[in-house]
Amino acid sequence: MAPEQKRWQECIELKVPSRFSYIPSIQAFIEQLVQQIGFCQTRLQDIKLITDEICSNAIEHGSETAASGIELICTLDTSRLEILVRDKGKRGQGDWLTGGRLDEVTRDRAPHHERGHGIYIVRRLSDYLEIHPNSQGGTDVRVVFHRSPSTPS
Amino acid sequence: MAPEQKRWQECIELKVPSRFSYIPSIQAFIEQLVQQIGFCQTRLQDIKLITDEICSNAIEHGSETAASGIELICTLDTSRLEILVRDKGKRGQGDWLTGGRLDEVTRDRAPHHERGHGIYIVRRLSDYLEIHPNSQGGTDVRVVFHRSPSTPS
Amino acid sequence: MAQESMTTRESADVKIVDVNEDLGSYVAADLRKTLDDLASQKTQKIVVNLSQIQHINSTAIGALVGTAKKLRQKDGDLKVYGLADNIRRTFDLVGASSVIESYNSESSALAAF
Amino acid sequence: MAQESMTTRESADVKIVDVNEDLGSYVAADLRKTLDDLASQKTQKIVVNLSQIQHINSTAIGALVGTAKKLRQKDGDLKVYGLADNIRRTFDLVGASSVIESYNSESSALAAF
Ligand SMILES: Nc1ncnc2c1ncn2[C@@H]1O[C@H](COP(=O)(O)OP(=O)(O)O)[C@@H](O)[C@H]1O
Ligand SMILES: Nc1ncnc2c1ncn2[C@@H]1O[C@H](COP(=O)(O)OP(=O)(O)O)[C@@H](O)[C@H]1O
Repeated sequence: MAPEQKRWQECIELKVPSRFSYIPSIQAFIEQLVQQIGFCQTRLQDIKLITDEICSNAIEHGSETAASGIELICTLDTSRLEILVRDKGKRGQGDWLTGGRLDEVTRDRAPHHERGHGIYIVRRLSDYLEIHPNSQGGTDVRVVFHRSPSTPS
Repeated sequence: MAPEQKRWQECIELKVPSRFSYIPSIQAFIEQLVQQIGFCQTRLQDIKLITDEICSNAIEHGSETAASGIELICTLDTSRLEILVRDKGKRGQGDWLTGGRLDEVTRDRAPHHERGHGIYIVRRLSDYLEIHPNSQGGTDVRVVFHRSPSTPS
Repeated sequence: MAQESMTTRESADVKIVDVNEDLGSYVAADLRKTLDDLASQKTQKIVVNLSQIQHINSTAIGALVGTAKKLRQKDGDLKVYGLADNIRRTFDLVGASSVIESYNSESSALAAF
Repeated sequence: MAQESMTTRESADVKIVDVNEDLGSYVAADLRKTLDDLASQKTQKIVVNLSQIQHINSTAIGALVGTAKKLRQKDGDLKVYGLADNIRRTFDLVGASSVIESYNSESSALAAF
Protein backbone atom coordinates (compact mmCIF):
# COMPACT_ATOMS: atom_id res chain seq x y z
CA MET A 1 0.00 0.00 0.00
CA ALA A 2 2.70 2.49 1.00
CA PRO A 3 4.56 3.92 -1.99
CA GLU A 4 7.97 2.76 -0.78
CA GLN A 5 6.92 -0.89 -0.91
CA LYS A 6 8.27 -2.43 -4.09
CA ARG A 7 6.26 -5.61 -3.74
CA TRP A 8 3.36 -6.60 -1.56
CA GLN A 9 4.43 -7.75 1.86
CA GLU A 10 2.61 -7.71 5.18
CA CYS A 11 3.68 -8.29 8.71
CA ILE A 12 1.84 -9.66 11.73
CA GLU A 13 3.24 -9.55 15.26
CA LEU A 14 2.24 -11.60 18.26
CA LYS A 15 3.68 -11.36 21.78
CA VAL A 16 2.73 -13.79 24.52
CA PRO A 17 4.12 -14.66 27.94
CA SER A 18 6.49 -17.66 27.93
CA ARG A 19 3.91 -20.31 28.73
CA PHE A 20 3.04 -23.44 26.82
CA SER A 21 -0.63 -22.70 27.39
CA TYR A 22 -0.54 -19.88 24.83
CA ILE A 23 0.71 -22.11 22.02
CA PRO A 24 -2.75 -23.42 21.05
CA SER A 25 -3.95 -19.82 20.61
CA ILE A 26 -0.95 -19.00 18.43
CA GLN A 27 -1.60 -22.14 16.42
CA ALA A 28 -5.26 -21.21 15.97
CA PHE A 29 -4.21 -17.80 14.64
CA ILE A 30 -1.66 -19.29 12.24
CA GLU A 31 -4.08 -22.00 11.13
CA GLN A 32 -6.73 -19.49 10.11
CA LEU A 33 -4.15 -17.32 8.37
CA VAL A 34 -2.57 -20.19 6.48
CA GLN A 35 -5.95 -21.53 5.43
CA GLN A 36 -6.93 -18.15 4.01
CA ILE A 37 -3.77 -17.75 1.98
CA GLY A 38 -4.35 -21.13 0.45
CA PHE A 39 -1.86 -23.68 1.72
CA CYS A 40 -3.05 -27.29 1.46
CA GLN A 41 -4.14 -29.31 4.50
CA THR A 42 -0.88 -31.26 4.88
CA ARG A 43 1.14 -28.11 4.72
CA LEU A 44 -1.20 -26.53 7.25
CA GLN A 45 -0.57 -29.39 9.68
CA ASP A 46 3.18 -29.08 9.14
CA ILE A 47 3.10 -25.35 9.83
CA LYS A 48 1.08 -25.90 13.02
CA LEU A 49 3.54 -28.51 14.23
CA ILE A 50 6.56 -26.37 13.42
CA THR A 51 4.99 -23.42 15.22
CA ASP A 52 4.49 -25.65 18.25
CA GLU A 53 8.10 -26.91 18.18
CA ILE A 54 9.72 -23.51 17.76
CA CYS A 55 7.51 -21.78 20.34
CA SER A 56 8.00 -24.67 22.78
CA ASN A 57 11.76 -24.31 22.45
CA ALA A 58 11.63 -20.53 22.87
CA ILE A 59 9.60 -21.01 26.05
CA GLU A 60 11.57 -23.93 27.47
CA HIS A 61 15.10 -23.12 26.40
CA GLY A 62 14.91 -19.39 25.65
CA SER A 63 12.96 -17.86 28.55
CA GLU A 64 13.98 -17.19 32.14
CA THR A 65 10.40 -16.87 33.42
CA ALA A 66 6.88 -16.65 32.03
CA ALA A 67 7.27 -12.87 32.09
CA SER A 68 10.19 -13.04 29.63
CA GLY A 69 7.76 -13.53 26.78
CA ILE A 70 8.21 -14.70 23.24
CA GLU A 71 7.50 -12.89 20.03
CA LEU A 72 6.24 -14.24 16.74
CA ILE A 73 6.52 -12.25 13.54
CA CYS A 74 4.77 -13.58 10.44
CA THR A 75 5.65 -12.05 7.11
CA LEU A 76 3.41 -12.76 4.18
CA ASP A 77 4.11 -11.98 0.59
CA THR A 78 2.87 -13.27 -2.72
CA SER A 79 5.22 -16.23 -2.75
CA ARG A 80 5.84 -17.23 0.84
CA LEU A 81 5.03 -17.20 4.53
CA GLU A 82 7.88 -16.53 6.93
CA ILE A 83 7.59 -17.12 10.66
CA LEU A 84 10.18 -15.70 13.02
CA VAL A 85 10.12 -16.67 16.68
CA ARG A 86 12.19 -14.52 19.01
CA ASP A 87 13.08 -15.21 22.62
CA LYS A 88 15.16 -13.32 25.18
CA GLY A 89 17.40 -16.21 26.15
CA LYS A 90 17.99 -18.17 29.32
CA ARG A 91 21.19 -18.18 31.30
CA GLY A 92 23.24 -21.32 30.78
CA GLN A 93 21.74 -21.90 27.37
CA GLY A 94 23.34 -18.88 25.77
CA ASP A 95 25.90 -20.89 23.86
CA TRP A 96 23.58 -23.36 22.25
CA LEU A 97 24.09 -21.91 18.80
CA THR A 98 27.83 -21.62 18.97
CA GLY A 99 30.28 -24.46 19.38
CA GLY A 100 28.30 -26.60 17.03
CA ARG A 101 25.42 -27.20 19.47
CA LEU A 102 23.06 -27.43 16.53
CA ASP A 103 25.31 -29.93 14.75
CA GLU A 104 25.59 -31.87 17.97
CA VAL A 105 21.81 -31.95 18.41
CA THR A 106 21.40 -33.08 14.83
CA ARG A 107 24.15 -35.70 15.05
CA ASP A 108 22.93 -37.15 18.34
CA ARG A 109 19.32 -37.46 17.33
CA ALA A 110 18.00 -41.02 17.35
CA PRO A 111 14.44 -42.37 17.16
CA HIS A 112 14.74 -43.99 20.59
CA HIS A 113 15.85 -40.78 22.31
CA GLU A 114 13.31 -38.88 24.31
CA ARG A 115 14.48 -35.45 23.27
CA GLY A 116 16.05 -33.57 20.41
CA HIS A 117 13.41 -34.20 17.74
CA GLY A 118 12.07 -30.64 17.63
CA ILE A 119 14.70 -28.93 15.50
CA TYR A 120 14.84 -32.00 13.28
CA ILE A 121 11.09 -31.74 12.62
CA VAL A 122 11.40 -28.04 11.89
CA ARG A 123 14.24 -28.57 9.45
CA ARG A 124 12.53 -31.43 7.67
CA LEU A 125 9.12 -29.85 7.29
CA SER A 126 10.05 -26.25 6.43
CA ASP A 127 11.45 -24.97 3.15
CA TYR A 128 14.12 -22.94 4.88
CA LEU A 129 15.43 -22.66 8.43
CA GLU A 130 17.77 -20.05 9.86
CA ILE A 131 18.84 -19.71 13.50
CA HIS A 132 20.58 -16.63 14.87
CA PRO A 133 21.44 -15.14 18.24
CA ASN A 134 19.57 -11.84 18.61
CA SER A 135 20.42 -8.52 20.23
CA GLN A 136 18.31 -9.34 23.28
CA GLY A 137 20.58 -12.21 24.27
CA GLY A 138 18.18 -14.79 22.94
CA THR A 139 17.52 -16.66 19.76
CA ASP A 140 15.75 -15.86 16.49
CA VAL A 141 14.43 -18.89 14.68
CA ARG A 142 13.18 -18.13 11.19
CA VAL A 143 11.33 -20.57 8.97
CA VAL A 144 10.00 -20.08 5.47
CA PHE A 145 7.22 -21.85 3.62
CA HIS A 146 6.84 -21.34 -0.10
CA ARG A 147 3.30 -21.01 -1.26
CA SER A 148 3.73 -23.63 -3.96
CA PRO A 149 6.49 -25.93 -2.77
CA SER A 150 6.66 -27.72 -6.11
CA THR A 151 7.39 -24.55 -8.05
CA PRO A 152 9.18 -22.09 -5.78
CA SER A 153 9.55 -18.80 -7.63
CA MET B 1 5.86 -14.00 38.12
CA ALA B 2 7.97 -10.86 38.41
CA PRO B 3 8.33 -9.67 42.02
CA GLU B 4 6.73 -6.29 41.34
CA GLN B 5 3.49 -7.92 40.29
CA LYS B 6 1.06 -7.79 43.16
CA ARG B 7 -1.41 -10.15 41.58
CA TRP B 8 -1.29 -12.44 38.61
CA GLN B 9 -1.82 -10.66 35.34
CA GLU B 10 -0.66 -11.48 31.84
CA CYS B 11 -0.60 -9.56 28.63
CA ILE B 12 -0.84 -10.65 25.00
CA GLU B 13 -0.18 -8.34 22.08
CA LEU B 14 -1.23 -8.71 18.49
CA LYS B 15 -0.48 -6.34 15.61
CA VAL B 16 -1.96 -6.80 12.16
CA PRO B 17 -2.27 -4.65 9.06
CA SER B 18 -5.58 -2.78 8.78
CA ARG B 19 -7.43 -5.35 6.69
CA PHE B 20 -10.69 -7.11 7.41
CA SER B 21 -9.12 -10.36 6.23
CA TYR B 22 -7.05 -10.61 9.43
CA ILE B 23 -10.08 -10.48 11.72
CA PRO B 24 -10.87 -14.21 11.45
CA SER B 25 -7.30 -15.02 12.58
CA ILE B 26 -7.62 -12.66 15.54
CA GLN B 27 -10.96 -14.25 16.39
CA ALA B 28 -9.46 -17.73 16.22
CA PHE B 29 -6.72 -16.65 18.64
CA ILE B 30 -9.21 -15.09 21.06
CA GLU B 31 -11.57 -18.05 20.77
CA GLN B 32 -8.90 -20.53 21.80
CA LEU B 33 -7.74 -18.26 24.62
CA VAL B 34 -11.22 -17.66 25.96
CA GLN B 35 -12.08 -21.35 25.79
CA GLN B 36 -9.02 -22.22 27.82
CA ILE B 37 -9.71 -19.73 30.55
CA GLY B 38 -13.18 -21.14 30.91
CA PHE B 39 -15.81 -18.74 29.61
CA CYS B 40 -19.06 -20.41 28.56
CA GLN B 41 -20.06 -20.88 24.92
CA THR B 42 -22.48 -17.94 24.79
CA ARG B 43 -19.89 -15.64 26.28
CA LEU B 44 -17.34 -16.95 23.81
CA GLN B 45 -19.64 -16.06 20.90
CA ASP B 46 -20.20 -12.59 22.37
CA ILE B 47 -16.48 -11.99 22.74
CA LYS B 48 -15.86 -13.12 19.15
CA LEU B 49 -18.55 -10.76 17.87
CA ILE B 50 -17.29 -7.83 19.93
CA THR B 51 -13.74 -8.46 18.69
CA ASP B 52 -15.06 -8.39 15.14
CA GLU B 53 -16.99 -5.14 15.69
CA ILE B 54 -14.16 -3.27 17.40
CA CYS B 55 -11.49 -4.42 14.96
CA SER B 56 -13.77 -3.67 11.99
CA ASN B 57 -14.23 -0.13 13.29
CA ALA B 58 -10.51 0.34 13.91
CA ILE B 59 -9.83 -0.77 10.34
CA GLU B 60 -12.66 1.12 8.66
CA HIS B 61 -12.84 4.32 10.71
CA GLY B 62 -9.42 4.38 12.39
CA SER B 63 -6.90 3.53 9.67
CA GLU B 64 -5.62 5.57 6.73
CA THR B 65 -4.33 2.57 4.80
CA ALA B 66 -3.75 -1.14 5.33
CA ALA B 67 -0.21 -0.28 6.41
CA SER B 68 -1.52 1.80 9.33
CA GLY B 69 -2.16 -1.35 11.28
CA ILE B 70 -4.21 -2.05 14.37
CA GLU B 71 -3.09 -3.37 17.70
CA LEU B 72 -4.91 -5.67 20.10
CA ILE B 73 -3.81 -6.02 23.70
CA CYS B 74 -5.45 -8.71 25.81
CA THR B 75 -4.94 -8.60 29.55
CA LEU B 76 -5.86 -11.63 31.57
CA ASP B 77 -6.10 -11.85 35.29
CA THR B 78 -7.85 -14.12 37.72
CA SER B 79 -11.15 -12.28 37.49
CA ARG B 80 -11.38 -10.83 34.00
CA LEU B 81 -10.34 -10.56 30.40
CA GLU B 82 -9.70 -7.11 28.99
CA ILE B 83 -9.33 -6.42 25.29
CA LEU B 84 -7.93 -3.12 24.09
CA VAL B 85 -7.99 -2.29 20.39
CA ARG B 86 -5.81 0.61 19.30
CA ASP B 87 -5.78 2.34 15.96
CA LYS B 88 -3.80 5.28 14.56
CA GLY B 89 -6.77 7.30 13.39
CA LYS B 90 -8.02 8.48 10.02
CA ARG B 91 -8.17 12.06 8.90
CA GLY B 92 -11.67 13.49 8.98
CA GLN B 93 -12.75 11.07 11.67
CA GLY B 94 -10.56 12.53 14.35
CA ASP B 95 -13.43 14.17 16.16
CA TRP B 96 -15.69 11.18 16.44
CA LEU B 97 -15.19 10.92 20.18
CA THR B 98 -15.62 14.56 20.97
CA GLY B 99 -18.73 16.64 20.43
CA GLY B 100 -20.90 13.84 21.59
CA ARG B 101 -20.36 11.69 18.47
CA LEU B 102 -20.79 8.58 20.60
CA ASP B 103 -24.04 9.90 22.09
CA GLU B 104 -25.21 10.83 18.62
CA VAL B 105 -24.44 7.35 17.30
CA THR B 106 -26.26 5.81 20.22
CA ARG B 107 -29.25 8.15 19.94
CA ASP B 108 -29.60 7.71 16.18
CA ARG B 109 -29.44 3.95 16.19
CA ALA B 110 -32.56 2.24 14.88
CA PRO B 111 -33.20 -1.36 13.84
CA HIS B 112 -34.02 -0.33 10.27
CA HIS B 113 -30.77 1.60 9.82
CA GLU B 114 -27.99 -0.01 7.89
CA ARG B 115 -25.18 1.27 10.08
CA GLY B 116 -24.39 2.21 13.63
CA HIS B 117 -25.09 -1.13 15.33
CA GLY B 118 -21.47 -1.99 16.09
CA ILE B 119 -20.84 0.16 19.17
CA TYR B 120 -24.31 -0.72 20.43
CA ILE B 121 -23.49 -4.44 20.23
CA VAL B 122 -20.18 -3.87 22.00
CA ARG B 123 -21.83 -1.91 24.79
CA ARG B 124 -24.63 -4.39 25.27
CA LEU B 125 -22.53 -7.55 25.26
CA SER B 126 -19.50 -6.43 27.27
CA ASP B 127 -19.31 -5.86 31.02
CA TYR B 128 -17.50 -2.57 30.60
CA LEU B 129 -16.66 -0.29 27.67
CA GLU B 130 -14.30 2.66 27.59
CA ILE B 131 -13.35 4.75 24.55
CA HIS B 132 -10.44 7.18 24.52
CA PRO B 133 -8.38 9.10 22.01
CA ASN B 134 -4.79 7.86 22.13
CA SER B 135 -1.42 9.54 21.74
CA GLN B 136 -1.08 8.26 18.16
CA GLY B 137 -4.01 10.33 17.00
CA GLY B 138 -6.32 7.34 16.96
CA THR B 139 -8.71 5.60 19.25
CA ASP B 140 -8.36 3.12 22.11
CA VAL B 141 -11.42 0.96 22.65
CA ARG B 142 -11.26 -1.08 25.83
CA VAL B 143 -13.76 -3.77 26.79
CA VAL B 144 -13.83 -5.94 29.88
CA PHE B 145 -15.40 -9.34 30.47
CA HIS B 146 -15.71 -10.66 33.98
CA ARG B 147 -14.98 -14.32 34.32
CA SER B 148 -18.18 -14.98 36.22
CA PRO B 149 -20.63 -12.29 35.19
CA SER B 150 -23.13 -13.27 37.86
CA THR B 151 -20.66 -12.77 40.70
CA PRO B 152 -18.14 -10.12 39.66
CA SER B 153 -15.45 -9.86 42.32
CA MET C 1 -9.55 -18.86 -0.69
CA ALA C 2 -10.42 -22.42 -1.44
CA GLN C 3 -14.19 -21.96 -1.44
CA GLU C 4 -16.46 -19.17 -2.65
CA SER C 5 -17.81 -17.29 0.34
CA MET C 6 -21.25 -17.28 -1.29
CA THR C 7 -23.05 -18.56 -4.36
CA THR C 8 -26.30 -17.54 -6.04
CA ARG C 9 -28.98 -19.75 -7.56
CA GLU C 10 -32.62 -19.19 -8.44
CA SER C 11 -36.04 -20.65 -7.91
CA ALA C 12 -38.70 -19.19 -10.22
CA ASP C 13 -38.41 -15.39 -9.79
CA VAL C 14 -36.50 -15.59 -6.48
CA LYS C 15 -32.72 -15.36 -6.23
CA ILE C 16 -31.28 -17.51 -3.45
CA VAL C 17 -27.92 -16.57 -1.97
CA ASP C 18 -26.15 -19.38 -0.09
CA VAL C 19 -23.64 -17.96 2.38
CA ASN C 20 -20.77 -20.41 2.98
CA GLU C 21 -18.57 -18.44 5.36
CA ASP C 22 -19.17 -16.67 8.66
CA LEU C 23 -20.27 -13.10 8.01
CA GLY C 24 -17.54 -10.93 9.49
CA SER C 25 -16.62 -7.65 7.79
CA TYR C 26 -14.46 -9.37 5.18
CA VAL C 27 -17.22 -11.62 3.89
CA ALA C 28 -19.85 -8.93 4.53
CA ALA C 29 -18.22 -6.87 1.77
CA ASP C 30 -18.87 -9.79 -0.62
CA LEU C 31 -22.43 -10.05 0.64
CA ARG C 32 -23.06 -6.35 0.11
CA LYS C 33 -21.68 -6.57 -3.44
CA THR C 34 -23.68 -9.68 -4.27
CA LEU C 35 -26.89 -8.14 -2.94
CA ASP C 36 -26.26 -4.76 -4.61
CA ASP C 37 -25.66 -6.49 -7.96
CA LEU C 38 -28.88 -8.48 -7.65
CA ALA C 39 -30.96 -5.56 -6.39
CA SER C 40 -29.79 -3.24 -9.16
CA GLN C 41 -31.03 -5.72 -11.77
CA LYS C 42 -34.70 -6.43 -12.10
CA THR C 43 -34.65 -8.88 -9.18
CA GLN C 44 -37.40 -8.13 -6.66
CA LYS C 45 -37.16 -11.17 -4.42
CA ILE C 46 -34.10 -12.45 -2.60
CA VAL C 47 -33.74 -15.24 -0.06
CA VAL C 48 -30.50 -15.51 1.89
CA ASN C 49 -29.57 -18.94 3.22
CA LEU C 50 -27.69 -18.50 6.51
CA SER C 51 -27.92 -22.14 7.58
CA GLN C 52 -24.24 -22.88 6.87
CA ILE C 53 -22.84 -20.24 9.21
CA GLN C 54 -22.55 -19.53 12.92
CA HIS C 55 -21.63 -15.82 13.09
CA ILE C 56 -22.87 -12.56 11.68
CA ASN C 57 -21.71 -9.04 12.46
CA SER C 58 -23.42 -5.67 12.28
CA THR C 59 -22.02 -4.82 8.84
CA ALA C 60 -23.55 -7.94 7.34
CA ILE C 61 -26.86 -7.34 9.08
CA GLY C 62 -26.76 -3.78 7.70
CA ALA C 63 -26.35 -5.14 4.17
CA LEU C 64 -29.39 -7.39 4.64
CA VAL C 65 -31.50 -4.59 6.12
CA GLY C 66 -30.45 -2.13 3.40
CA THR C 67 -31.28 -4.56 0.61
CA ALA C 68 -34.63 -5.46 2.15
CA LYS C 69 -35.58 -1.78 2.21
CA LYS C 70 -34.44 -1.28 -1.38
CA LEU C 71 -36.44 -4.28 -2.62
CA ARG C 72 -39.55 -3.22 -0.73
CA GLN C 73 -39.47 0.04 -2.66
CA LYS C 74 -40.05 -2.01 -5.80
CA ASP C 75 -42.63 -4.25 -4.14
CA GLY C 76 -40.19 -7.06 -3.48
CA ASP C 77 -38.48 -8.23 -0.30
CA LEU C 78 -35.47 -10.00 1.19
CA LYS C 79 -36.01 -12.92 3.56
CA VAL C 80 -33.52 -15.08 5.43
CA TYR C 81 -33.64 -18.65 6.65
CA GLY C 82 -31.70 -21.14 8.76
CA LEU C 83 -30.54 -18.83 11.56
CA ALA C 84 -28.32 -20.59 14.10
CA ASP C 85 -29.09 -19.66 17.73
CA ASN C 86 -26.10 -17.38 17.87
CA ILE C 87 -27.12 -15.53 14.72
CA ARG C 88 -30.69 -15.19 15.98
CA ARG C 89 -29.31 -13.65 19.18
CA THR C 90 -27.42 -11.04 17.16
CA PHE C 91 -30.47 -10.31 15.00
CA ASP C 92 -32.58 -9.88 18.13
CA LEU C 93 -29.99 -7.70 19.82
CA VAL C 94 -29.83 -5.09 17.05
CA GLY C 95 -33.54 -5.35 16.32
CA ALA C 96 -33.13 -6.81 12.83
CA SER C 97 -35.61 -9.54 13.72
CA SER C 98 -38.35 -6.92 13.55
CA VAL C 99 -37.20 -5.65 10.15
CA ILE C 100 -36.28 -8.83 8.27
CA GLU C 101 -38.53 -11.87 8.04
CA SER C 102 -36.77 -15.09 8.94
CA TYR C 103 -37.82 -18.68 8.34
CA ASN C 104 -36.70 -22.13 9.36
CA SER C 105 -36.50 -23.58 5.88
CA GLU C 106 -35.99 -22.56 2.30
CA SER C 107 -39.42 -23.78 1.31
CA SER C 108 -41.17 -21.68 3.94
CA ALA C 109 -39.09 -18.63 3.00
CA LEU C 110 -40.02 -19.08 -0.67
CA ALA C 111 -43.67 -19.72 0.15
CA ALA C 112 -43.86 -16.47 2.11
CA PHE C 113 -43.51 -14.18 -0.93
CA MET D 1 -10.27 -26.15 31.33
CA ALA D 2 -13.67 -27.66 30.91
CA GLN D 3 -12.49 -31.18 30.13
CA GLU D 4 -9.66 -33.30 31.52
CA SER D 5 -6.90 -33.51 28.93
CA MET D 6 -6.61 -37.24 29.63
CA THR D 7 -8.20 -39.97 31.73
CA THR D 8 -6.98 -43.41 32.80
CA ARG D 9 -8.90 -46.67 32.97
CA GLU D 10 -7.86 -50.30 33.10
CA SER D 11 -8.48 -53.61 31.38
CA ALA D 12 -7.08 -56.59 33.33
CA ASP D 13 -3.43 -55.70 34.05
CA VAL D 14 -3.24 -52.99 31.37
CA LYS D 15 -3.67 -49.30 32.08
CA ILE D 16 -5.36 -47.44 29.24
CA VAL D 17 -4.79 -43.69 28.90
CA ASP D 18 -7.36 -41.84 26.78
CA VAL D 19 -5.93 -38.60 25.47
CA ASN D 20 -8.67 -36.01 24.90
CA GLU D 21 -6.69 -33.00 23.75
CA ASP D 22 -4.10 -32.42 21.04
CA LEU D 23 -0.64 -33.19 22.38
CA GLY D 24 1.25 -29.91 22.22
CA SER D 25 3.79 -29.06 24.92
CA TYR D 26 1.12 -27.99 27.39
CA VAL D 27 -0.81 -31.23 27.33
CA ALA D 28 2.43 -33.22 26.85
CA ALA D 29 3.42 -32.18 30.38
CA ASP D 30 0.21 -33.83 31.64
CA LEU D 31 0.96 -36.91 29.57
CA ARG D 32 4.48 -37.17 30.94
CA LYS D 33 3.17 -36.88 34.51
CA THR D 34 0.39 -39.42 33.96
CA LEU D 35 2.81 -41.92 32.39
CA ASP D 36 5.51 -41.33 35.03
CA ASP D 37 2.97 -41.92 37.81
CA LEU D 38 1.78 -45.14 36.22
CA ALA D 39 5.26 -46.42 35.37
CA SER D 40 6.60 -45.76 38.86
CA GLN D 41 3.87 -47.97 40.31
CA LYS D 42 3.81 -51.67 39.57
CA THR D 43 2.16 -51.13 36.18
CA GLN D 44 4.02 -52.94 33.39
CA LYS D 45 1.61 -52.49 30.53
CA ILE D 46 0.22 -49.23 29.19
CA VAL D 47 -1.92 -48.54 26.14
CA VAL D 48 -2.36 -44.94 24.99
CA ASN D 49 -5.50 -44.12 23.02
CA LEU D 50 -4.67 -41.37 20.52
CA SER D 51 -7.83 -41.77 18.47
CA GLN D 52 -9.43 -38.54 19.78
CA ILE D 53 -6.66 -36.23 18.66
CA GLN D 54 -5.15 -34.82 15.46
CA HIS D 55 -1.79 -33.43 16.56
CA ILE D 56 1.24 -34.59 18.49
CA ASN D 57 4.54 -32.81 19.00
CA SER D 58 8.05 -34.04 19.71
CA THR D 59 7.78 -33.56 23.47
CA ALA D 60 4.76 -35.84 23.65
CA ILE D 61 6.39 -38.43 21.42
CA GLY D 62 9.43 -38.25 23.72
CA ALA D 63 7.23 -39.01 26.72
CA LEU D 64 5.79 -42.06 24.95
CA VAL D 65 9.22 -43.31 23.86
CA GLY D 66 10.71 -42.76 27.32
CA THR D 67 7.91 -44.63 29.05
CA ALA D 68 8.07 -47.52 26.58
CA LYS D 69 11.79 -47.93 27.31
CA LYS D 70 11.19 -47.78 31.07
CA LEU D 71 8.44 -50.40 30.93
CA ARG D 72 10.50 -52.71 28.74
CA GLN D 73 13.14 -52.77 31.47
CA LYS D 74 10.56 -54.43 33.69
CA ASP D 75 9.31 -56.72 30.91
CA GLY D 76 6.33 -54.56 30.08
CA ASP D 77 5.62 -52.22 27.19
CA LEU D 78 3.70 -49.18 26.02
CA LYS D 79 1.58 -49.40 22.88
CA VAL D 80 -0.52 -46.80 21.11
CA TYR D 81 -3.63 -47.02 18.95
CA GLY D 82 -5.87 -44.91 16.77
CA LEU D 83 -3.26 -42.71 15.06
CA ALA D 84 -4.77 -40.13 12.72
CA ASP D 85 -2.87 -39.74 9.42
CA ASN D 86 -1.26 -36.56 10.62
CA ILE D 87 -0.04 -38.17 13.83
CA ARG D 88 1.30 -41.16 11.93
CA ARG D 89 3.23 -38.77 9.69
CA THR D 90 4.87 -37.19 12.74
CA PHE D 91 5.67 -40.62 14.25
CA ASP D 92 7.22 -41.69 10.95
CA LEU D 93 9.18 -38.48 10.58
CA VAL D 94 10.99 -38.75 13.91
CA GLY D 95 11.29 -42.52 13.67
CA ALA D 96 9.00 -43.27 16.61
CA SER D 97 7.09 -45.75 14.44
CA SER D 98 10.09 -48.08 14.68
CA VAL D 99 10.27 -47.75 18.47
CA ILE D 100 6.63 -47.82 19.55
CA GLU D 101 4.12 -50.41 18.39
CA SER D 102 0.92 -48.90 17.07
CA TYR D 103 -2.44 -50.53 16.39
CA ASN D 104 -5.71 -49.62 14.75
CA SER D 105 -7.94 -50.59 17.63
CA GLU D 106 -7.89 -50.95 21.37
CA SER D 107 -8.61 -54.66 21.16
CA SER D 108 -5.67 -55.32 18.87
CA ALA D 109 -3.38 -53.22 21.08
CA LEU D 110 -4.49 -55.17 24.16
CA ALA D 111 -4.19 -58.51 22.37
CA ALA D 112 -0.60 -57.74 21.40
CA PHE D 113 0.81 -57.95 24.94
N1 LIG E 1 15.13 -21.10 21.47
C1 LIG E 1 16.17 -21.79 21.96
N2 LIG E 1 17.05 -21.22 22.81
C2 LIG E 1 18.09 -21.91 23.31
N3 LIG E 1 18.33 -23.18 23.01
C3 LIG E 1 17.50 -23.82 22.18
C4 LIG E 1 16.38 -23.18 21.60
N4 LIG E 1 15.73 -24.05 20.81
C5 LIG E 1 16.42 -25.20 20.89
N5 LIG E 1 17.49 -25.08 21.70
C6 LIG E 1 18.51 -26.10 22.01
O1 LIG E 1 18.45 -27.11 21.03
C7 LIG E 1 18.22 -28.36 21.63
C8 LIG E 1 17.40 -29.23 20.73
O2 LIG E 1 16.08 -28.75 20.59
P1 LIG E 1 14.97 -29.74 20.07
O3 LIG E 1 15.46 -30.42 18.85
O4 LIG E 1 13.71 -28.97 19.93
O5 LIG E 1 14.82 -30.83 21.20
P2 LIG E 1 14.43 -30.69 22.75
O6 LIG E 1 13.73 -29.38 22.92
O7 LIG E 1 13.54 -31.85 22.95
O8 LIG E 1 15.71 -30.79 23.51
C9 LIG E 1 17.58 -28.05 22.97
O9 LIG E 1 17.78 -29.07 23.90
C10 LIG E 1 18.28 -26.77 23.34
O10 LIG E 1 19.54 -27.03 23.91
N1 LIG F 1 -12.04 3.20 15.88
C1 LIG F 1 -12.80 4.24 15.48
N2 LIG F 1 -12.24 5.40 15.06
C2 LIG F 1 -12.99 6.44 14.65
N3 LIG F 1 -14.32 6.42 14.62
C3 LIG F 1 -14.96 5.31 15.02
C4 LIG F 1 -14.25 4.17 15.48
N4 LIG F 1 -15.15 3.23 15.83
C5 LIG F 1 -16.36 3.76 15.61
N5 LIG F 1 -16.27 5.02 15.12
C6 LIG F 1 -17.38 5.94 14.79
O1 LIG F 1 -18.54 5.48 15.43
C7 LIG F 1 -19.57 5.28 14.47
C8 LIG F 1 -20.45 4.11 14.89
O2 LIG F 1 -19.75 2.89 14.83
P1 LIG F 1 -20.58 1.56 14.77
O3 LIG F 1 -21.63 1.61 15.83
O4 LIG F 1 -19.64 0.41 14.81
O5 LIG F 1 -21.33 1.60 13.37
P2 LIG F 1 -20.78 1.67 11.88
O6 LIG F 1 -19.35 1.23 11.91
O7 LIG F 1 -21.67 0.72 11.16
O8 LIG F 1 -20.94 3.08 11.46
C9 LIG F 1 -18.84 5.07 13.15
O9 LIG F 1 -19.63 5.40 12.05
C10 LIG F 1 -17.65 6.02 13.31
O10 LIG F 1 -18.03 7.35 13.01
